[in-house]
Amino acid sequence: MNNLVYLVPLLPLAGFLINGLGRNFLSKPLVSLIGCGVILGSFVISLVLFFDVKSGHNTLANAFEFIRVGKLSIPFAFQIDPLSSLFLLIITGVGFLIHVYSTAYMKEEAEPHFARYFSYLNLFVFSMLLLVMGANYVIMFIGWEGVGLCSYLLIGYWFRNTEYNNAAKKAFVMNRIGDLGFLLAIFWMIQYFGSADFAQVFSKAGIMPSNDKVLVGITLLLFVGATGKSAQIPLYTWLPDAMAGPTPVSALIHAATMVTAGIYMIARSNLLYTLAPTSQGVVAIVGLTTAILAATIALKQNDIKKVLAYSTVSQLGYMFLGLGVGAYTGAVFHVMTHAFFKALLFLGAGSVIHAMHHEQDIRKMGGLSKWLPITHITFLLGCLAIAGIPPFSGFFSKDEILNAAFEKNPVLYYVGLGGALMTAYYMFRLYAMTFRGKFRGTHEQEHHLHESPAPITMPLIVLAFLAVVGGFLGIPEIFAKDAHWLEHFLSPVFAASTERAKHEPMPHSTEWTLLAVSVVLILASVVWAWNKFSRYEDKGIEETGFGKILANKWYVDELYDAIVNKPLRAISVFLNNVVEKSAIDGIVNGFGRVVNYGSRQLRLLQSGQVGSYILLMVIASVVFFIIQLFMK
Amino acid sequence: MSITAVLFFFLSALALGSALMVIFSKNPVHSVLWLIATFFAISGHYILLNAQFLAIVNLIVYAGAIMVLFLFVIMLMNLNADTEPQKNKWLKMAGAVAGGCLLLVLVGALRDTEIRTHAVQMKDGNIGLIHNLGMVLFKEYVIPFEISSVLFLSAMVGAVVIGKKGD
Amino acid sequence: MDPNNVIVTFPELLIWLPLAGGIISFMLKDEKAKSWALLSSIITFAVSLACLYFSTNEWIPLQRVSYVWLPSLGSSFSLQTDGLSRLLCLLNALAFPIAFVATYNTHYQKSNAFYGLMLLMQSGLMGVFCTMDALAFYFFWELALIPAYFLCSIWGGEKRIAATFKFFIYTFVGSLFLLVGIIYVYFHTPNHSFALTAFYSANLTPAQQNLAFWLFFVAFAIKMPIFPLHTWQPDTYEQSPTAVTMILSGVMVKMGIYALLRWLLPVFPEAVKHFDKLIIILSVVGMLYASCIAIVQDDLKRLVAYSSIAHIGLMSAAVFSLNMTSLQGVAIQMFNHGINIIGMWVVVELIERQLGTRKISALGGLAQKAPVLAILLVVVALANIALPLTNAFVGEFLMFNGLFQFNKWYTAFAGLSIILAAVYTLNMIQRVFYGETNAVTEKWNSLAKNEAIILSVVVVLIFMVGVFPKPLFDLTRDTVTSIMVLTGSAIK
Amino acid sequence: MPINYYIFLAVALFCIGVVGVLTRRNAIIIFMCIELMLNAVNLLLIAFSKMHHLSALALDAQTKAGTEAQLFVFFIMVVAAAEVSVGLAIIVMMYRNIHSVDVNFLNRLKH
Repeated sequence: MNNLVYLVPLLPLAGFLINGLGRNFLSKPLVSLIGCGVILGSFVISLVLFFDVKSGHNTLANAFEFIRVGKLSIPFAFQIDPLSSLFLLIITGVGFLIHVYSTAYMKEEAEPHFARYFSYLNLFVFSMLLLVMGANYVIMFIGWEGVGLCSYLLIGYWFRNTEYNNAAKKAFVMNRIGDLGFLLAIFWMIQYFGSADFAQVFSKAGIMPSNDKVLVGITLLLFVGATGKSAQIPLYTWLPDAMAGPTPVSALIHAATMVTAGIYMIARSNLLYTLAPTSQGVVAIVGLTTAILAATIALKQNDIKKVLAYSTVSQLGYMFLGLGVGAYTGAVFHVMTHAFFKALLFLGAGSVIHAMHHEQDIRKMGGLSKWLPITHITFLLGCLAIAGIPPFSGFFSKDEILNAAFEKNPVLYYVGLGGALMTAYYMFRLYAMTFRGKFRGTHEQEHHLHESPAPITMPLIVLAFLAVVGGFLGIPEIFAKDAHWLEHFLSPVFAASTERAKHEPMPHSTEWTLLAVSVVLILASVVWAWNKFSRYEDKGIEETGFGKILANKWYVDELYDAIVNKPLRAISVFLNNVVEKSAIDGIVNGFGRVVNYGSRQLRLLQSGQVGSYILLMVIASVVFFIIQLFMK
Repeated sequence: MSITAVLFFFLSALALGSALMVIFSKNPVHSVLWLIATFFAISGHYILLNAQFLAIVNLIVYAGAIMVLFLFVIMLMNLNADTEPQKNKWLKMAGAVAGGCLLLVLVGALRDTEIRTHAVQMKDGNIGLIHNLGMVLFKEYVIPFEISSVLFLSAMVGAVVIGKKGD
Repeated sequence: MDPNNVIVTFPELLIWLPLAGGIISFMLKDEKAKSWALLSSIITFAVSLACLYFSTNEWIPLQRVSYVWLPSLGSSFSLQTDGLSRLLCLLNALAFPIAFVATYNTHYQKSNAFYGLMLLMQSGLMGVFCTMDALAFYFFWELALIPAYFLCSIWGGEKRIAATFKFFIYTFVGSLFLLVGIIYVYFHTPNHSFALTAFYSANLTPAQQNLAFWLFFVAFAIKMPIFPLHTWQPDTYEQSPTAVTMILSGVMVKMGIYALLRWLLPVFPEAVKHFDKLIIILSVVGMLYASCIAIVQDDLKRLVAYSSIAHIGLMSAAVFSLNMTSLQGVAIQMFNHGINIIGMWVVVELIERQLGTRKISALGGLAQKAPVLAILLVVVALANIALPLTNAFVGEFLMFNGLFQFNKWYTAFAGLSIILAAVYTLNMIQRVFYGETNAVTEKWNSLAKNEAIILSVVVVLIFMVGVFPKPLFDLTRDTVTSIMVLTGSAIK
Repeated sequence: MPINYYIFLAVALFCIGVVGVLTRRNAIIIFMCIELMLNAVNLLLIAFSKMHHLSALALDAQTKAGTEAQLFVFFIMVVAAAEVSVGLAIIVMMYRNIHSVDVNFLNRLKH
């Protein structure tokens, strides 16, 4: 089994190398074949591994020793357990679909760039696999930074555009801020537990008292890392900007996989968090706040991808809420369903953008259902899923998180529900403005409207299917006893946590009530949005008042600019011009100047006149005589 | 007071007085003449110390040859009292003070030396005779003596080269 | 081959070969000097590889030699290599061929003298890394410095004289301190000897240690350089010919760090303990300071120079954290930093030679004209900001880790520099390579074969060490352990 | 006569020479003052030689001790003669070039 484990990441790496090195020689079909083929290979192996894990057999593969210093040993080791095998499937499965999709979506690119794109994509999958397969935090960190790099490369894929480059840079830098937190957490673990191995850390942490200062510190730092990668407050602003990348990239990296790395990390460290309720509380509150904040912004966005981006931020917030209230399974469940429907929505949006010739403003769309039937149906299914309408997948996962939140604190539930209502509203606003009503674009665009080719629609259909049925992996207990397959599957990973955080299950009556209330409210919100925006006319009215604040994303970017960017630049300029040039160099040159001045003054003694020399000589000998003879 | 003591003090006074006149006379020619007087006084001291040979050499070489050379040069240049510009007054003072200080310091330092009461042999003694000196000079010091002739030769060549006009 | 019956030992070869090569180069004709220097440096490189290979116990006689030099002073010309020395000799031997190949297309006036001086410098550097005698150490320290001075002042840029002057005064003042320090410690050694082991057993009271510590430290700190003694560095790097800059930053600054490890920590353990906080704070401040300044630099060379200062700051902080992890990190980071920064200089050199400018603001869109260069630079730049699986990650990870064991808060602040590093590096990549081309970058021709090869070598090294750093660990472990033992046991 | 008297006399002559060198600007006078200083030293040497001779006589009636000092004086005179010839040649040349024997004009050392 070990050799198979190595193959999973090595295949995409091979794809990256072949496509990257051969980008000038390989033809587009060949590049597509290699790019997709390696991912498919990984997927197949992942399936094998998955069934292996399902039969209760975890794998720990130790490739080679990476770092060994004194007692500290960090092997390059991979671990396949239920959690990672599930993520493997999501990454390679959704990844494969998106690779296939990309072959059509990117076909207008020149050949070297086409190969470059696929090599980046393969490299991304490789890094992401490292991230989830690593058997210690260091390997996870390697993947963690690797995906950040790929995200940077892919956002800035069209590197001639300065704005895209800025977005890419922003993404990387913000991720790095998070990475610093992660890194410090690793150092702390190494210092305290003497290892970064999951097994060792957890076994040593398991015997520590709850809310120990060290654990709280470590978990908070880990969470800082998670906020960077998973776009949570305060580091979320890079994700909407990251939409500058090609749409499949947004689907793969900025919706389905990379941004869920933070959730994976916390789910992986669930024991630490369970033992540090303070940090859990922070996670829950930050997650919920992000969910609400992003949802409000999404209400007023007009760029199809921006809406989806804020929706992603918001959904990630829900996942963190789930983690924060101890619903680890729920969070992972939501990661999975979210990967399905958000990838679907992004790819659908990509299909629309493709058809509209790179028009992304939904005010210029409308009535597209006529021309894009498959896209339309699958997109609708995706919207239903994300809105949380039964029996689509989003309903089950979101419900699980919200229920857990209710158990923890009803306030969390109500606020969360409010966010869910907004989600339903803005998703159907998006849907209605895009596919319903009259077409608002130019005639030329209308003329060229057409359904996308099969490589684009096929992934849509597959994902739509998954988005519809994905929820049945985790049917709550009230519907059927012991039907929550996912909980069962993941139970070994979360066993230690569930043991420590035992709680009475909610009475079924309460659960039914909550369910009914939420479904009714969400339906109402869906209908409202549908009605309101199906007849949308683009009147070119500027938003005013509160709407304007929302449309401008609460001015968070401007705020960051004012409190971080500008001061940093000002400080740098100050240091460079004043401290470096005047102060430090000034002191250094000052020494030189003093010596110079002193020498010039001393030089006056050297009058060149013999008389004065002799005079000095006599005086000096007098002085020496005095010293020698009288000063004993 | 013995005759030697009288002679000693007389010669000392003569030497110091003439030396002072050397540096104070305005006219270089007078300086030269006073310097010759000083040399005579010093030669007298040599005789008092039974260094008869050196006394004669001093007179012949210094007072005779060298000072004549000086006189020659001065007269050749036609220098007189007016030609020498006055030095800065302060510098002059400083020079005098420095010299005085040197004197004071040296005298102060040497006043208490342990050999200060050692007597110096006067009147008699024969090591200063030409015979004695010659025996030592031409036996033990013959090589330095010969080398000093080389020195003279080179000095002569040097003087000629330096004094050659032009180029 | 019988190791006990050797004619010449490795450290001797490593020192004499470049020296001979340099002297021969002076005598050669202009056009031949370039190839000769390359050949000579490659031979040296081969020797250094052999030196690595024949390093097991049975070959010890090949790694150690001692001549009577100045017996009356208790100084012998004793050379010996251990893991750390061998690693740095390898770096030194590797850096010169890289520098020569990378600048092969640049023609220097009076190139026989240029390459001769370069090889002399290599010889001096080798000596610094191999010698086990304080007087010889000082001798080689200066031997490495003086050619650098001439190289910069004769072949440098416009303001070379001012820059060189600054460089010389700084390093010279440092050297004088060092000399005084060496003599001071010498008089406190048990039987007045300059041998390293004698220095390790010098009888110094804590107060004396504190004094002598600063004499040594100032010299090393200037060389590294540590904030606020760094201002010679950007000027010198900017003005020197790039081949020289490569050596200065790639190898010569390692002299300072190496000297800290070899000549400072074990000699003054108590003083090190006494001043560690102060120096770590200085280093951390320097890291942030240099990173901030790098953000606003418009000259590529200055940017790289300041980024180097930031990296060196981390190394010095790690040295003074004084634990196994941090020292091990420093040991391998010395090698990695050398490789990476040489890679950066190669790119800068290429850009400057082809486009005639180093101004970041004047460039742009180069990725379209020079995709291969862009890829190679991105890899090197990412290694420079210590992305995982590149070589610098391993070193920086360990150094930060060690620093963390020393103090959490210092590490958190020092960690800010990795964010700033990302900012200035990405800014640079973006403004040089991305965006649209302009009149300047349109002039780009193509990447010459030798340049592409040399950059590829750098990139391969970056990944090799980054993925599989074990050989470097194995090489340096013993040295690091012995330094820890020497320093640690003295403290107790 | 105690040696002290000779020492003081010689020192006084020497210092007069020094003062002369310091206060006068005429190169020839300065030169003469130097000669004066030399003579002061000569005098002292001879005085010491005789002192030495006297103390040596106590041990050996036939002693020649003190002869060397007188020979030294002899050599000093020899050197002085050579020195004067060259020195005066220099002064003559200087006078030819700048028509003055004022040492203050000779400040080329400054440049």
